[in-house]
Amino acid sequence: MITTGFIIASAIKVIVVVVAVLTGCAYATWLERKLVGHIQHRIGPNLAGPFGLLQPIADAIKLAFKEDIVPERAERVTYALAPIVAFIPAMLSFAVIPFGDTITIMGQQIDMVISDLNIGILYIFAITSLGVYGIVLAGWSSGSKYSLLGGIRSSAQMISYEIAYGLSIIGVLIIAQTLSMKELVAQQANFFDWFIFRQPLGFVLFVICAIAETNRSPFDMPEAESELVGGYHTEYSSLRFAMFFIGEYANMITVAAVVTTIFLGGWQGPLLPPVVWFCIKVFLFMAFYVWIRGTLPRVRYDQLMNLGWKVLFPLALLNVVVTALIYRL
Amino acid sequence: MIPIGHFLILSAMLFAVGAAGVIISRNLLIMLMSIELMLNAANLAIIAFSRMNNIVDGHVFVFIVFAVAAAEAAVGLAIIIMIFRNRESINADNFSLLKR
Amino acid sequence: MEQPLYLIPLFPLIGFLLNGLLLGRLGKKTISFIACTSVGLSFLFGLKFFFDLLSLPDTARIIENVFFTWIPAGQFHVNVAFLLDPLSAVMVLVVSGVSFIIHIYSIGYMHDDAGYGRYFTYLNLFVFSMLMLVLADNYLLMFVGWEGVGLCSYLLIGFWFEKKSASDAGKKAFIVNRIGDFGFLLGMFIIFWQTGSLDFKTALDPAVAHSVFAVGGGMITAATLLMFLGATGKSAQIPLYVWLPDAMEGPTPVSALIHAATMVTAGVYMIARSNVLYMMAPATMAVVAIVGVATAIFAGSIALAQNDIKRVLAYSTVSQLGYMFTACGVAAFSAGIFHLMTHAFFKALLFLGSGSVIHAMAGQQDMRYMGGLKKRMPITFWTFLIATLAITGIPGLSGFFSKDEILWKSFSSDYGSIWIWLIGLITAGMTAFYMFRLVFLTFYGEERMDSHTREHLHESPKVMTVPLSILAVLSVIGGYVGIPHILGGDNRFEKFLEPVMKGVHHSVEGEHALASAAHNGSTELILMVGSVVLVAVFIYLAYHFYIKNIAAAGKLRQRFSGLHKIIYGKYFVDELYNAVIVQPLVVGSKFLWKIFDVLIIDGFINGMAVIIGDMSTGLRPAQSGILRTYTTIFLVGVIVILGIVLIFG
Amino acid sequence: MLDLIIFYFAAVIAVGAAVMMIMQRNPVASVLYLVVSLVAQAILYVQLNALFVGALLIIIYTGAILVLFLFVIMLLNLRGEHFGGKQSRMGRASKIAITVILFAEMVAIFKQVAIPERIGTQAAAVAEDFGSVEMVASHLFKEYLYPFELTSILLLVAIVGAVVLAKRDKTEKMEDA
Repeated sequence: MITTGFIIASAIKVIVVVVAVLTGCAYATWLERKLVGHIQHRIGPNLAGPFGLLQPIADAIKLAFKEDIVPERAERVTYALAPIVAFIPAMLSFAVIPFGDTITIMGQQIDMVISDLNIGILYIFAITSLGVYGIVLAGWSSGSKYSLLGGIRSSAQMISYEIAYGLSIIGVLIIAQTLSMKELVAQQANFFDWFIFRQPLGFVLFVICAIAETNRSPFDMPEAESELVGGYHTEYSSLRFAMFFIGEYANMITVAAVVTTIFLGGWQGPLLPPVVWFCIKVFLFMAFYVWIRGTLPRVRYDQLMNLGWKVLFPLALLNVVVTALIYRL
Repeated sequence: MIPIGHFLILSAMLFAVGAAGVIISRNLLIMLMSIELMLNAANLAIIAFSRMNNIVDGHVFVFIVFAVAAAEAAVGLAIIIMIFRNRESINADNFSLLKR
Repeated sequence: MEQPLYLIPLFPLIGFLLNGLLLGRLGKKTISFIACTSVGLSFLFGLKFFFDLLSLPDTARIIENVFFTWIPAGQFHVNVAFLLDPLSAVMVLVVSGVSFIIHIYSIGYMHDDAGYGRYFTYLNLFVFSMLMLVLADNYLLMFVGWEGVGLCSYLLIGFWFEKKSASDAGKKAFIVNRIGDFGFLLGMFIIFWQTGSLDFKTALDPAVAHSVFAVGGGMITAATLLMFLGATGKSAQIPLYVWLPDAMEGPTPVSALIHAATMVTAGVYMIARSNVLYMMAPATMAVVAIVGVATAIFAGSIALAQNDIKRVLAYSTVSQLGYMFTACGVAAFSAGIFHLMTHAFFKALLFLGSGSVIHAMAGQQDMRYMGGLKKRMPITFWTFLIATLAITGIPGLSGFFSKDEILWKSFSSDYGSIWIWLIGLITAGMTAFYMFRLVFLTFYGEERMDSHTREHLHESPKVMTVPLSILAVLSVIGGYVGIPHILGGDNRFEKFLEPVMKGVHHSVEGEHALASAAHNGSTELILMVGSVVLVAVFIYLAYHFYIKNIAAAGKLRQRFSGLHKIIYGKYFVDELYNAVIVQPLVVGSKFLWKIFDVLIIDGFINGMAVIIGDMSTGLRPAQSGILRTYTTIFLVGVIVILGIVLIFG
Repeated sequence: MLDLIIFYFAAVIAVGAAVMMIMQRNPVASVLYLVVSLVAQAILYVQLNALFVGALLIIIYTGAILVLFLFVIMLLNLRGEHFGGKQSRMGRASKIAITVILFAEMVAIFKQVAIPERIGTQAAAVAEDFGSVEMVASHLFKEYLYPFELTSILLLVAIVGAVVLAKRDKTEKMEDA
């Protein structure tokens, strides 16, 4: 069952994915700064390398050399643990995302997915639900009121949005009858079979909730700079801060990948190789993320909660009911 | 292959640890967590038996235990909030209103 | 023959439900329309079934209507079923007819009362219960009606419950009746125990009765005596008559309907119904006759000295009921029923007339403040006079025939005796005296009321006087259904009831009875003339004392002041009951309270409390209030249970 | 073999984290240890072919219930409340003894109740889809529909109860203000 080839292939896949995601994170920051700059009629980073392409590396070096400050009133162990806890779940989610079709190398059938769990989507939800711990613990252990407020906001926000988040893809599941990511992609072979067309409301809800889950503008309550200084990572500096930073972008990439897989046909596409299609879609969704950040103002905390419980949650339920009625009756 | 007995003994162990938490800890929150732990120990035993007898009903049972645990946690935490508001403490030993 | 007899009580029930459930939501007109129409329909259906009954041959005059099985418990089987035979037909007509008239009258009488809707609700419930009572085909269903009328009586006596005397009177009536009901119930039990059935058809079948009871045996005597106790309660006989005079606290039409015409006759009806059993218990018959005649003279004598117009009539009622029981006691059941019927007419009329007077006098009931009303209220006066003549037994009016028949039967029957006859005769004289005293004090002489009331005096409205007139007509002609043979009639009433009186042997041999009547014809005539003369004498005496020579009455009162005091004080029976029954109870209760309750029971309880308190003090440290201690103990308990399971399981 | 290694690994983490959980002063650390213990247990669930329930364990417990605990801890700002004097050593020892006895009894009960010849061995192979979402769901919505619906009522009641309990009275609020 478990062959050497399988182990080697898996290890290679893991390494490739980790490296790719980390690089992706780095260049996501570049992408964001560049795009936001253009949205705001600025140029954005342009000094480090061509088009400022080396800017992420410069940032990384700068962060690495900063002094690592631990506040006096912090709970040291937790304080140290929090960035890691925030970072790891983001990476773990990639385990079930298929980024390409099955290929054959040296007589080995290799799935372009680290692990094709038959409960893939549940796995993703389980892992993302752990993501909140990083923020909450960071907020709590810093011993600062701004951090604490960020942590409290985060825990409430993420628990609240997780419900609509989960419900919004139930419609897809009702149609697809599977929880396996691979299966989902397979069912979107035709362009018009993409679930974005079959579940438009579900897609909108999912995207909104995903933005909230990743604490991105306009739902970046836990770290709202103008109110909470820096929210849960106010007290963090140096590499610990970098981990939060990478964690956030890794989360964004995860979400983009999940959206791509569930709604946008995954790696399916004409002419180009599947992996390229996958990257293009993820890239476009990341650009969409940045676009939203550049466009929408941050909502107030109570508005956020109202939106989550009184609009998104009922709509998600409605979506489930309507889908069930249409497809299963 | 793992004998089912291993799981059962592990479950008993977790349950005993949870019980110890309830009787030893003075912190209401930890007591509540210990109760959650005991529930999960029971869940593990149920899952193990379910596997042993090749019937999936145990999973349903565990599902319902989850719901009960969630309800219990919600109400328990609300009670703790209430107690803390009134007494500024969550030390279980502080709440005796009875004469010694 | 099957007929939908349930139609008779159905309408009052509907009226009761309508008025009761919509209480306070209907206008007065609607209420009275519902109430009167329902009773009127009852009467019409009663009439229809009565004629159906008449169309049947003499021996088969029974209409039945089995509704459903009420209690099927082993051998105990009771139907809700109705039975219309000549006896109940008479009762149905009297009840529904008189009720209807009184309902109409009440529209006028109760017009300004706040409890208008409640009044008619109760009244309809009463009519329903009473019809159940008389139509029932078994003792249990009859008992239901019996209790129902008791309840209504209680409700209506205490109708003006804000008045303490009224609510007290209601309670008194209820409690006294309860004593009687207890007897009735026990009697019923004995009957069921012995005959195995409560159905009239079975239990009152002479063949069955003779097969299970010995004539004059202890069991039948006990049963009949107990049932007679029930009758004394309901029909206000010695010793349970005390509630009826107090019942006058209710509205006057209620007194007329319930406490004169219908409900109080339930006892008589019940005994007449059970004649088969009573005829088998000669001792009981003697008791019935003696109690009846004693009540008659006793109540009559009290009535002589009362000043309250309704109270006089109340004692008169008790006295007349005594007559009916006397008739039953001497085995002249049909005579009793006959008197019941005529009495219903004229006593209802008397009460309604007095009501009319009270109405005009703005609530004044004391005759000493009346007088001279003859000119003021002519219709009331004339109808009242007719009723008075009827009750005193003036020949040609209804009371004459019925009363005379009772007197004659008490003289001539095998069960009667000359003494009973004599007392009855004296009572008749007393009746004449106090009734005319009433008439003279109220309607003749000078007007003794105050000026305000005098200006207020008026004849009652039509809605009250028309019922009076109807009853007056009935009082006159009511007796003609039972003209005795001696006066050329053929006593059709008695013949009509004959099929029901299965226990009366001489009616079985009807020819013989006729012959014996003819044989004693001259005696009967002499007695009849004698009683008429006596009555005339007493009327003259009343005239003498209360019109011609008013001072003489006062002098007489002075001379026999002791006697007067006793009579005026109603022989102090209420006080006697109070002293003999109520006071010992109170003293005994006080003793039990002070000694038994406080010392022994409370001491025991307090002692227990002290012991438990001490024990608790010892155990209290276990209840530390510390959560962890509790959970630890709980866990130890779990361990013990698991250990037991492991060791013994 | 690999299975057994994973089992022991997960079991040790589960029990160890549980023990650490009850030993902590700091409730936040307790919560974290419980999270670790539960994740380890989820691995054990997977080993028992209970994939769906295992995922639920993570989603419901770590994703919601324990976050709620953390949320409450933060809301109350409990920062290592000092619980006064130490407990007597005898008391603690006796309590530990009680739990040990409990454990021993439970093991004995399992040995008695579970069929001995089966308890020592791996259970027979089960169907491919044993414990899958579809299988559990079909049981849940067919055989156990009423208990399932009752759970929803239970949760509703719990929500209402929690809201009522935790909500400040209006009068209380005015005093605060």
